[in-house]
Amino acid sequence: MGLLKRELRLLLRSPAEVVQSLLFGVLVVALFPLAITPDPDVLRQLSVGLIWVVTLLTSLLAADRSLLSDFEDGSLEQMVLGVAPLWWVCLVKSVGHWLTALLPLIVITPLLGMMLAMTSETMLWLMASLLVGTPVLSLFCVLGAMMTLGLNRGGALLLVILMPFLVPPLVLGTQWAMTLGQPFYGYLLAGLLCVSLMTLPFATASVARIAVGR
Amino acid sequence: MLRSESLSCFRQGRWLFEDLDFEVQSGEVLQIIGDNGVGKSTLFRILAGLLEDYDGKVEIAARSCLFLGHRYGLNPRLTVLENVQFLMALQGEVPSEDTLLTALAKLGLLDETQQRCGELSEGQRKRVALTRFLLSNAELWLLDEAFSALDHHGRQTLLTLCQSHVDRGGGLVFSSHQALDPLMVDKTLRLGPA
Amino acid sequence: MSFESWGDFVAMGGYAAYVFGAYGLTVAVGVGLVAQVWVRKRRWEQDLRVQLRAQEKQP
Amino acid sequence: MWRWFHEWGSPRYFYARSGRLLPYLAGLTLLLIPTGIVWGLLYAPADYQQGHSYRIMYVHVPAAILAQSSYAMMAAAGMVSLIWRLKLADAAMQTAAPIGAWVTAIALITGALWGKPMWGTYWVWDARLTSTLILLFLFAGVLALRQAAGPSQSGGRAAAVLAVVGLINLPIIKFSVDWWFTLHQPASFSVTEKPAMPIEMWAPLLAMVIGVYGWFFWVWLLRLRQEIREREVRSEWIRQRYQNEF
Repeated sequence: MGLLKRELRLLLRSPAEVVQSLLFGVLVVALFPLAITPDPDVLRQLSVGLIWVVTLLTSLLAADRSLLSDFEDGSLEQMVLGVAPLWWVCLVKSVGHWLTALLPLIVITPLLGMMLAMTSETMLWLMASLLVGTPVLSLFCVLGAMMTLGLNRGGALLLVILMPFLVPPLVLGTQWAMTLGQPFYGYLLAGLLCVSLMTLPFATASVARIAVGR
Repeated sequence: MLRSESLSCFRQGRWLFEDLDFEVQSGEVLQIIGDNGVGKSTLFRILAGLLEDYDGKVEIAARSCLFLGHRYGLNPRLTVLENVQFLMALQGEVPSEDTLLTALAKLGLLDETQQRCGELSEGQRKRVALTRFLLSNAELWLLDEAFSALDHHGRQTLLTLCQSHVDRGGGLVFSSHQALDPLMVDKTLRLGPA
Repeated sequence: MSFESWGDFVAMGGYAAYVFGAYGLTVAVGVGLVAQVWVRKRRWEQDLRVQLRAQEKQP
Repeated sequence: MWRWFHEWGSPRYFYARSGRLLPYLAGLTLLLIPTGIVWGLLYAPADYQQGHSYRIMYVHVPAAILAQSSYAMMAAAGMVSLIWRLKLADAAMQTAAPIGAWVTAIALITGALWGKPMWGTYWVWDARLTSTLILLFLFAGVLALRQAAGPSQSGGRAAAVLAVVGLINLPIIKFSVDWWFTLHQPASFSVTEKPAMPIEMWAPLLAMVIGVYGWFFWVWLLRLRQEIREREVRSEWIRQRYQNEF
């Protein structure tokens, strides 16, 4: 519990990080109309995919932020040596990642949707798909960040490692939103979330032991 | 309490150390000395259970074990009090605020309790990291380079701290560049070329 | 033989570039991976030989 | 059973025993693959629809099958190295990764070369192509992580976790991509429904499939033995082996 409190406290102490991921999202979305076309019909068609991709990139961008600071100041070592189960530590790290990088972006999705001329119905489903799908992104991002912790060129490596794992949530999430909530995709996405929640913290924990040895 | 058998570590294409056999019993102090880069820190990380790439055996028969390495585990954005509270919680102990403040006072940190750890000097941060040694009742202490970066007063405090820990029957392993205060040392392990 | 002549075979019904490209690439990689291990082994053996020789020279 | 496992897990025993397998694997490979190639290129009848371009199948299909199973084998080795901490399994995983990546790349490229005359384009975002591409990325991830983590055994364990998580994720990727594809494309594009092949057509394919498996195990074993030699260079048995030779 202390872990969660610390994570939240750190989150409140660093509004800059939240602002950074928000800014990134808004700016990238603003670039698309400029790059493709201002035509609202085209933008509407692309909007769900674009916002999902931007969310995914934001998630990657913030993947190793909090872990890296814990690794460098030695907190991670103490967490590995501590009495709290390591999978719980990793789960809390994923929650922290989701709260700092992804939740703010989900909150401003209506704004992004307006920029891309989305209909309000699609927007609701998009937000639902982001809410269910992005925790999966966070879980995988923390796993990848843990794997590359302390390695040279960790950033590029992180991208290569994570890309295949981010495809299923992306595909299922966008399909769910674009079919306006066809339950089939919703169930799959929720199932994916459950499976990831139950397995990935353990995988991350096993890698954490290796990471502190570097 | 702590025993190693033919402990060897091969890193970056060379043997850091080979076939170390040592033992620390309850109430004993083991000093590890050696120059920079002879593998003192690596040895400590192996003993603490942070490194798994080694040959040989390490047996720890202590109820709990505290480790202080080069990285103190203090988040620069949290205050001194919050950091100590968190580190104690990681050891499964929740001391009252009163106890915490008394401990911090002993280490001369009473004025800094509400400061962020990022704003402190190296020596101050080391003292913050040592606070948990004062508060915890772990049986085995592993102190890597604990005496460096401390002023005279800090050193004395740490020495008395160690002494009382040993008197209570705890085990202690510490390292330094040169031999230090031979008074309380029971055994010495010299690493690197003799 | 499902071709009338060697010329027919080389032309591959107009798909020569694709078919021979695919086969050529596959064979190249197949042979290349074996060759790579072989080269690596030879180099390593030479290194080791020098090392062992040097050890013998030592009193 | 346990003793058997233990014996084969020791690099020395494995090295001594596995050497005997090499000639058989090499023989199988060198017999079946040339046979398959000549048969497939020269003797198999032309397809009534695709003409001679279908002959790419004889390299593409074996590569595609091998790509999948080589990932499974690599991940299995990773799992063994995670559970029993066998150095040999770590070496096996590390050596299987580049071979598997090359095989996947070949499957993709030959697929593209087949696609051009068939569909008029090198690449379509077809479910199979997409999932094979993702498989290549998975291989690339394992390879890159293994390289970056250095030669230590714990570095191998991080890559092993990645390989195992990837193995669990593989069906999920395949499934989600399949559904994504059916939503986007009319089924007329599909190559999944193949007309029944006459025996003259599938016999060379069978030879090739068995041949590439032989090739894979051959190269894998060659690489693994070299890896063992390099890792164990400090140990006595390998030096003695070579002291007598030089």
